[in-house]
Amino acid sequence: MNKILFFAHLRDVAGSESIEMQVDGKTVAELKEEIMTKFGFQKLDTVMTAINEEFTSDDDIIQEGDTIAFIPPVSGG
Amino acid sequence: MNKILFFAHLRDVAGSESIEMQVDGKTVAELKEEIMTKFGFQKLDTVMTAINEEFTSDDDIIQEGDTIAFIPPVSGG
Amino acid sequence: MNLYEISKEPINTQSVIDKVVQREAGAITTFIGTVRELTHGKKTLYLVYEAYESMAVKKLAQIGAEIEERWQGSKVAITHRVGKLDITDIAVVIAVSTPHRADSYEANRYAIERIKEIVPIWKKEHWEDGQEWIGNQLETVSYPSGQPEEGDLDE
Amino acid sequence: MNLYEISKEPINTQSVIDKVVQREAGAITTFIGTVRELTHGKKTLYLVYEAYESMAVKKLAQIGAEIEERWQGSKVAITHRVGKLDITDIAVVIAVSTPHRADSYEANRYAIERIKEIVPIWKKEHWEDGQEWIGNQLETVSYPSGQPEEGDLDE
Repeated sequence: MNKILFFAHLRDVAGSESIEMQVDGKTVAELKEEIMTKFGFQKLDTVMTAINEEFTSDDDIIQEGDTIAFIPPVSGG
Repeated sequence: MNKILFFAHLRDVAGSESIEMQVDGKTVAELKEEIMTKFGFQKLDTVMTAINEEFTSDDDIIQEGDTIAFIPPVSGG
Repeated sequence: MNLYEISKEPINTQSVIDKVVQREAGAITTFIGTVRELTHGKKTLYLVYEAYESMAVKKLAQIGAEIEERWQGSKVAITHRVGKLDITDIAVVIAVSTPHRADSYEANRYAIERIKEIVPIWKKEHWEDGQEWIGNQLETVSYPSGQPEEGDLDE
Repeated sequence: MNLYEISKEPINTQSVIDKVVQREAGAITTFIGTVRELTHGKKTLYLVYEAYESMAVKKLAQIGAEIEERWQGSKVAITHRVGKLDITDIAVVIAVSTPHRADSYEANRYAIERIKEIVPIWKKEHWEDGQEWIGNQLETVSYPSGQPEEGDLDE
């Protein structure tokens, strides 16, 4: 199983902080595609992803147990 | 009468924080010369002067009542 | 003592400074980011900061490690606030100590720029006529590689 | 509230910071100058700072005025310590608030450089084998015009 985390406006749109999904074996890009369809996100071009709290790239493959976070452009500081 | 102030190593050499002298009508350069002789300062090239708490130049003329300060290169901060 | 923190409580600036005091340091700079009332002429009522806390702490620590590698003898501590902040409240405190002062300014500046690049924290502005997560809708920033790159600065 | 002070007592950093808080500011930088143990490999035991106090306060105020003219919306407070200081003691605290962060770093840096040019404060280093007023004996700085000029920086 995998945990998927949403933040900021993505959290508002998804209506949830996190969901559980079985997505191991998929690439990050494939997951993005699936999530966009599922939640009706308009665009994830500007959204970064992290696997287990480390930035990742679109072609990385998700492993069983990984936590994947969708990270909109940050605005801390 | 005029008050003349010494700081840092000049104070150590002069053995005094301040002295009273009648120096009105003299230029700052003339006062420097006189002070060098009087106290045996080796060199006042690097020493700035202030009249009444404002930096001044060597050809300024001292007025009655002015306080003159000899200011070695500063090292605050 | 945690050098890198996400805090739900108001930040005590002095306690962040205290973490970087060292006998070899002649300079400590701090950056205190506060909530400004006006941005582009628009009046902010308050802000809400949200963080991916566990990852944010890791990324703050990464920034500290980058600084300590680049500026020899430096020591870094950073605390970022989350939750609701009013005008003049402190959002972030960065303290950097170094042997010499020039490094201290440069390293501190580097820290705030990096925070704005890689630390998963978001702010939501609340105005009289609405609210918005900053950094999303404008979409002026895009990460084709899926992650920020050297030079992706939010000026 | 005095924005520019010479203090015989230990400086409270927070109280200097508090003086520059403003609703229009998004950034506050502070510079804290501390007594470093080693300078050019030589071990300092303690320092003594001496000031021409009345003039020093005026010159600190002049620096503040220069900054507020050059960096719009900035606010400045500076306190410099005098007397005997031990290792890690605070010699000077400079706080600058500005609407935007880049200005805050630049203005703060300007303040410390100007202090080292025009503010009549001197430090005497005490080592195990002697003591010396800094800024005099080396005589690497000379003021032919009788006063410091633009660009006379003590780096």
